[in-house]
Amino acid sequence: MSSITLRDIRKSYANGPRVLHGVDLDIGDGEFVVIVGPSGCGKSTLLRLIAGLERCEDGEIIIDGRRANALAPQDRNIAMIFQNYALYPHMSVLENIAFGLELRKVPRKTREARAREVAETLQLTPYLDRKPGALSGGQRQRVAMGRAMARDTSTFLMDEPLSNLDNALRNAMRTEIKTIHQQLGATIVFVTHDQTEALSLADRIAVMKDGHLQQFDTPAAIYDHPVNRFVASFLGTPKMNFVTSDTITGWTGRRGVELGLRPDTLRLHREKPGAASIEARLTLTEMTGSEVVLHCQTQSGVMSAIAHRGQELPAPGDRIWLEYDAAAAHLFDMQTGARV
Amino acid sequence: MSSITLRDIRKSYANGPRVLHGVDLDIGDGEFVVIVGPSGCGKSTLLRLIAGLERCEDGEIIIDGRRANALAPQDRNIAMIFQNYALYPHMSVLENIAFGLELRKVPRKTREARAREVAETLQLTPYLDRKPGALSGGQRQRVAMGRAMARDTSTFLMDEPLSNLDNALRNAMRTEIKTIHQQLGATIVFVTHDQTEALSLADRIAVMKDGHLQQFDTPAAIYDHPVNRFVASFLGTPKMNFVTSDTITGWTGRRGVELGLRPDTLRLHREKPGAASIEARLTLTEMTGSEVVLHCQTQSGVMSAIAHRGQELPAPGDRIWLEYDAAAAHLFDMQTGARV
Amino acid sequence: AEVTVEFWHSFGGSSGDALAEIIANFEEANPGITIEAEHVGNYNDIVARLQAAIPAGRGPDAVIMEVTRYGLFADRGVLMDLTDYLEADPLKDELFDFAREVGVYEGKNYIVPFNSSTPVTYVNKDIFERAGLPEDTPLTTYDEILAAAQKIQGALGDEGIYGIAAPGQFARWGLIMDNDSDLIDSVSGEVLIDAPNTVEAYEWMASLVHEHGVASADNVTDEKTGRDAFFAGKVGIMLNSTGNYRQSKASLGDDLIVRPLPCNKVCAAPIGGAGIGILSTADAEVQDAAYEFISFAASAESNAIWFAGTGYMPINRNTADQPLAAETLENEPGIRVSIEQLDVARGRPRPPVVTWMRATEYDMWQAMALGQRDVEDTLADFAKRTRVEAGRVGQ
Amino acid sequence: MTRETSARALWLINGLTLLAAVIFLSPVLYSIWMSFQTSDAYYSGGVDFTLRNYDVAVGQYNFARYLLNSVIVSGIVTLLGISFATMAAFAFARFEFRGGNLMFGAVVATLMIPSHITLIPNYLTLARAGMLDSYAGLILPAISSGFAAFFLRQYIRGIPRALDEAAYMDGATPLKVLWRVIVPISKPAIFSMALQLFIAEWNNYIWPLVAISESDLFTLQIGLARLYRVNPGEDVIDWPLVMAASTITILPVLLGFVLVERHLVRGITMGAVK
Amino acid sequence: MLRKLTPYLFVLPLLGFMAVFTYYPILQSVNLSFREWDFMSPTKPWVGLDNYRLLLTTRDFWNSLKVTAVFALISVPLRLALALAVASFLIRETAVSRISRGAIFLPAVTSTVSIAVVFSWVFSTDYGAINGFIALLGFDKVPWMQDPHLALYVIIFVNTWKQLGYDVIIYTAGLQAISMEYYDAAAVDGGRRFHVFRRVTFPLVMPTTYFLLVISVIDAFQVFTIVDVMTRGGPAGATDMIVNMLYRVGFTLFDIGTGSALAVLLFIFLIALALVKARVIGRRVHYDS
Ligand SMILES: Nc1ncnc2c1ncn2[C@@H]1O[C@H](COP(=O)(O)OP(=O)(O)OP(=O)(O)O)[C@@H](O)[C@H]1O
Ligand SMILES: Nc1ncnc2c1ncn2[C@@H]1O[C@H](COP(=O)(O)OP(=O)(O)OP(=O)(O)O)[C@@H](O)[C@H]1O
Ligand SMILES: [Mg+2]
Ligand SMILES: [Mg+2]
Repeated sequence: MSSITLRDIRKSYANGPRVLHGVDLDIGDGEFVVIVGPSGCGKSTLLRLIAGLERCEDGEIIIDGRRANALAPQDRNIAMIFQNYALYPHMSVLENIAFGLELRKVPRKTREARAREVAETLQLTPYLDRKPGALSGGQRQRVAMGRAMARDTSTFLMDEPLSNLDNALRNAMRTEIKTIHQQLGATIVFVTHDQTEALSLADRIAVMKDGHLQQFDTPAAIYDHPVNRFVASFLGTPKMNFVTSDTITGWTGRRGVELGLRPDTLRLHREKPGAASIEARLTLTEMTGSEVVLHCQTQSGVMSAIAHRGQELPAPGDRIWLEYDAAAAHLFDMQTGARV
Repeated sequence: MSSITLRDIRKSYANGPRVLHGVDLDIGDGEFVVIVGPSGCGKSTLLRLIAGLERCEDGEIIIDGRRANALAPQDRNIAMIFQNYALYPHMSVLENIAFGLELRKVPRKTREARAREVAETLQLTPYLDRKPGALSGGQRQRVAMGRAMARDTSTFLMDEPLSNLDNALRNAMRTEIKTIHQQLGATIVFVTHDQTEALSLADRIAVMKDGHLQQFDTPAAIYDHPVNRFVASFLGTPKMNFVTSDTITGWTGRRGVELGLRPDTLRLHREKPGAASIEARLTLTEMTGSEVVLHCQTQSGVMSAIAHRGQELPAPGDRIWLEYDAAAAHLFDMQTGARV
Repeated sequence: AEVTVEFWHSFGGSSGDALAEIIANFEEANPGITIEAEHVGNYNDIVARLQAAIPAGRGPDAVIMEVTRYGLFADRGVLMDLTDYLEADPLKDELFDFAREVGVYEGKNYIVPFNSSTPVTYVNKDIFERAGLPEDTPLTTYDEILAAAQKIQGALGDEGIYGIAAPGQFARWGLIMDNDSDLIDSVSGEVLIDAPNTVEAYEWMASLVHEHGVASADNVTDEKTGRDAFFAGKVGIMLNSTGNYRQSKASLGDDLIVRPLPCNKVCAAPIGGAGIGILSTADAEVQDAAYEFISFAASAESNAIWFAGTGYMPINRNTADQPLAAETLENEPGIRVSIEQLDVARGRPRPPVVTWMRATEYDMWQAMALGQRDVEDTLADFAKRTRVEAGRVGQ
Repeated sequence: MTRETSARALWLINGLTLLAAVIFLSPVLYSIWMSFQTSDAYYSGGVDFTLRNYDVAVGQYNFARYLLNSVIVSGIVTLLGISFATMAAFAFARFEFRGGNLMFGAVVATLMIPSHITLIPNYLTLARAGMLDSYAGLILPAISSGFAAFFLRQYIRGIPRALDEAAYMDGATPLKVLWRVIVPISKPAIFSMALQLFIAEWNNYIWPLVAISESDLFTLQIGLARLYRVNPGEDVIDWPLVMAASTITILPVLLGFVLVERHLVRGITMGAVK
Repeated sequence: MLRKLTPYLFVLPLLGFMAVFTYYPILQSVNLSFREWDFMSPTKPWVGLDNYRLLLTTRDFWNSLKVTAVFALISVPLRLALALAVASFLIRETAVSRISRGAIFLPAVTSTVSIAVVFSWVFSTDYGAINGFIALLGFDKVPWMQDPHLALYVIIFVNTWKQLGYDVIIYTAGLQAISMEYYDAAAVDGGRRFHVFRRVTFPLVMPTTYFLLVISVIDAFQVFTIVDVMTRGGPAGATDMIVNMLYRVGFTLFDIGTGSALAVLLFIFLIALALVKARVIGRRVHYDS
């Protein structure tokens, strides 16, 4: 049983400006919540507040229904995985994993048995006697995970645990975390600034910017109905294209708005099509496997589109038309950026 | 003018096993070559050999038509960007960028002007007076780039320059590097273990494994005609699925081979289709934006497929069929892994 | 011709000033000679400097050497024999007997005394009065001294006042001589450390500290503390060098009384201080000049300046006639005591082993005075080792 | 770690800490206090303030000159010592060369040598070279510090090699790499070693005693020792004067420390930027 | 080829000076240790191992070896433990911490002679500040420097007091270099203060400890001035450190041969110690993060 509720959390560091400006968050038991946002937006701070490593000057932190503002980290029974793992370099993998239990005075036998068990599920058994220095990045990551899992808790905070891994490992670990979440039924708060990670892992995503919570919803909802331009642009690769309605010749819809067009919704034409479209000049193509990303210059700025490799592709410099579906476009207020 | 030719390069470190086993590589003037391969395969070693930071015990390094084996790094006129940037922590951004010119006795005025110019293109002007310690990862990366660009050279070696960046920055920097390459007409040798990077950047890709060069060809050729199972599996996200021909019911083609099926070529069916297909049980879905990655369990092991979000998707646990095009499958020898 | 004499000495402070004055007078009187004087440090520092300098041939031309420790240097031919100079010098007859004797090693003269001192008995009159002791309480025998010390201790011990300061090495030697013995026989060179009278003397001295508790153990491990305590009015009796007279006077004023050393069995006192020797490596011309200076420094005029300016004793019979010295004697009755004592003063033995013996004696004394080792055993052992060592360095 | 301590407790802790510091320092403070007493007051236990001791130390004993000498000698020893040590440390840390390990071992071995062993041979050497009684004679034997070389080598090994390599790629020679890259990054370590060299030389006693006879070349320690090391049993020590001289020897070093403390503490183990 | 020569050029100044001013004197010492010499005689007769034999049979030698060993065994751990404790306490960069660190550092730069003199008074039995305080509390005076069992501890105390500041500075730097993340991780995992110190701080600051260990052991074998001033090796040899004996034998007794032999033995002993230490501790302290 572990739910976390944040009420109007405000936080500034000593002699610093305010970092969090009243954040509200309701995290249910067993939920996988991912916090995303650009660097410096306050993600780690939020996590550290939940962990008890920082204190907030305002607002309430409620863990399992009890106000936890004054609880020391030791007393919150939360496990945390740090951005750089914070593995103890002088302890073996086994000791690292068992250390949390050692600190809680679990007898040696019991804690080692538990650590071995955890190591087994993480396929770390062959490395139990090694020091972290002798592990690869992915192995270290798993040790960090193991350290959290060994703890007898069902609340996990993870601060960009995958950010130091290469792509392949990152994908593998993602699957692993998801599996663990389902197996343990744990509540997980996961910080990342990688949107692919966020989308693929989260039950709900909290998008932050400059210490403000922008949107807190399911991945699909956030991807399909971003509440503002920032959220829209933050999620999705390649990034959503934004076009001011006024620059589109033949635009008939609402005026004074920005259209958000996801690259994969654009269709490429060598000739001006009948449907609504934007004229562009191809500047660069980027192959990414089965698809090709087209970078184009248009009247409304740089836009990107996606084409399949099967297609016959234009060459850089060619004039093309990008057909879009005005109904599927996201519309944002030019001034406020809010969805209209 | 800068071409680089490697002839039968062999290299071992002191008291270590052989790291490179006779590598041949012909890099033309102005070409963008990306070296990929798993960790420890010798990518960095190869780069360092070209740079002159290591000496090979066998083979020839020819730069601009001249044998360069015995030249000191200072004398090769090559710029290099290091994996961790290797920015001088005690120098400001401006000094870092100008340092190469300073060492070559360029007068202060000239070199600062040049450094400012480079900083401008990299949008580093606001940070010129900062020390690297006060920069974000992406900014550091650009400084490292600037340091190389300021140098009056047209050969650049880059050792995983993007590996420490978050996704968004990585994408941005990718475009930037590509643009620079085109503007300067520079010869670039770029090491990465990220295949997306390799595909989108390279004129030609060199795929390495365990100190052997596997394939050296254009991205399209490598993606579409990998010479072996290793190359095939290394490029493409999600990874290519491999299925042993013998486990496929109704397989009519050549026997004793493995089929390589790229996830995006598989089509999803709720009912067994008429065409060739593999029966599977959906275990996990991962949303990645406009697409969904489906992880399935089949008779031939775990496979992944891609579906669009628009589609109505099965739920985990559902039985599905993955239709494939036998003609488009890559076939590899079961023993040697070579393409057949 | 111009001659420069390089001269190492050990005097700073007011002594240094007096020496400088003598040198200036000398140079004025001898225009061709320059004395390049250098204050090296204490006697030990001079030895360390010499030790490094001699093999390098960089020694000075003249050097101050402590009176018990020049023997080795004489023995090894580092110091030149000054007998002929002295024989030809009227100074010879002006010097007190003790002063002449001090510079003789194995029948030859190696140094000419410059600064001499001898231990005397210092008494704090105020403490005596408060303890109910008359000013002229007899302090001639060991028993009398102990009795006085005990009286003081009994009366004023609660105030942190001690009866007596534990004797320093110089005074110990004097007390042994007063008991009609010595550490090494000055004539025969025989080791007397375990002689019955020596043992008796040590037993008495040690008992002051560990048996009777009339002297502070601090003084045993650090001789300075006894002196500082006396200056501070915390000690009734102190046996110490005349060199402490000025500070004692300054600290205690009229409460200071100076008495001769005790005469337990005989009256005797050791001569301390140092003399100036000439290095045999110096050029003949320089040696001549150096001797000129030595002679000048020991003359009545110079000695008067020295005597008046420092706490050291006159070495020249005519010194007292000098106006400056006469005036000092007039004003400082305490000094007269020590001068009168010179009649019984004599030099101490100075064979090479003395250096070793003196260095080791501290340790032995500590062990005995602090009651850690039996006196007789200690001295027997000490004597044995000294004999061995004498055999080693004597060859 | 208590993450929050009440303001009052903090005051209390700070107060107690400072009190402890004062008690810790009391012997030094007492000696400074004493240096302002007349010697009569000192012996009689009274209080009588005077600046005479400083006057005497500086006037009669030329302590100003000794101070200058000490600063010059310790300064040059530190400068040369740290330079040579840094150069050697760089070579030991970054180059593989024949005999390198052996030489490093030989350097480390010198850490254990008491200075008394080298005294006489060094005196002979310098006498032969005619360098006694000169600044050179004071400086030369003191400038090879095995310890600094050892420590700096360990430190430099912790600096990513990629920084050197980047500089080589930028066209630097080894000397340039050392001077423009390694030295600036090693500043805290170099500072702490320099401080140690400086202190050691500042307190050096036996060598200057032996090597210098020219009183114009005396260092502070020799000057101080001449006040303190008087002939036992014969001369009386003027303690307040000694303490005044001793205070003079402390002050400049203390001043120097205050200036560099930040650098020292800011991380003798500070690494380079990733 | 200049490239090959480079490292040699870099080590040349250091090794050149060492050769002249350190190695050559050591060779000299080794040579002299087989001879008899009083530094004045023109001849230095060869006496073989006599000097060593003499040394090994004197009580003084074994005594000073023992004294030095006891000194090292007590003072080294004491210095390190105290310094670590103080550095941990003053770890934060507040004004009070900085002032206190500065205060603690002051003795390190103060002339050893004046420190020794001041402490001679402080520990004086009858006139000393400490006994004054003890007497005030109504206890008996303690004969600090007269009791052979106490004198060495007094020397250890004074030496520790003098050296502590340097150790604290180095430890402070070492502690500050430990990433806060480890403490955060331990806090979340439920660590109580002491446990975390023992299991996290202490091991992580081990490289610094090792460094200080090397320094303080070297120091312990070279302590001279404090002993020379405060006790001159007494009482009854209780504080007679090896270097004090070396000074006595070589510089006041003029026995250069025996003095050199003593120096050579000390040197061999220290090198052996260093090797053992490197073996035992060296491999345990290096982590790559
Ligand atoms: N200890 C601190 N003292 C002062 N300011 C801090 C401290 N830690 C963080 N900040 C500031 O607070 C803001 C939020 O920091 P935080 O670490 O929460 O960002 P983040 O979202 O985790 O960023 P990143 O993605 O780079 O990790 C930043 O502006 C940062 O500079
Ligand atoms: N200095 C060295 N001494 C000994 N072995 C080394 C050294 N540098 C690298 N190696 C070894 O050489 C092999 C190739 O290393 P290299 O750094 O070239 O790999 P890489 O392909 O760049 O790997 P990564 O992607 O992890 O950077 C590895 O097995 C490595 O352990
Ligand atoms: Mg963060
Ligand atoms: Mg690499």
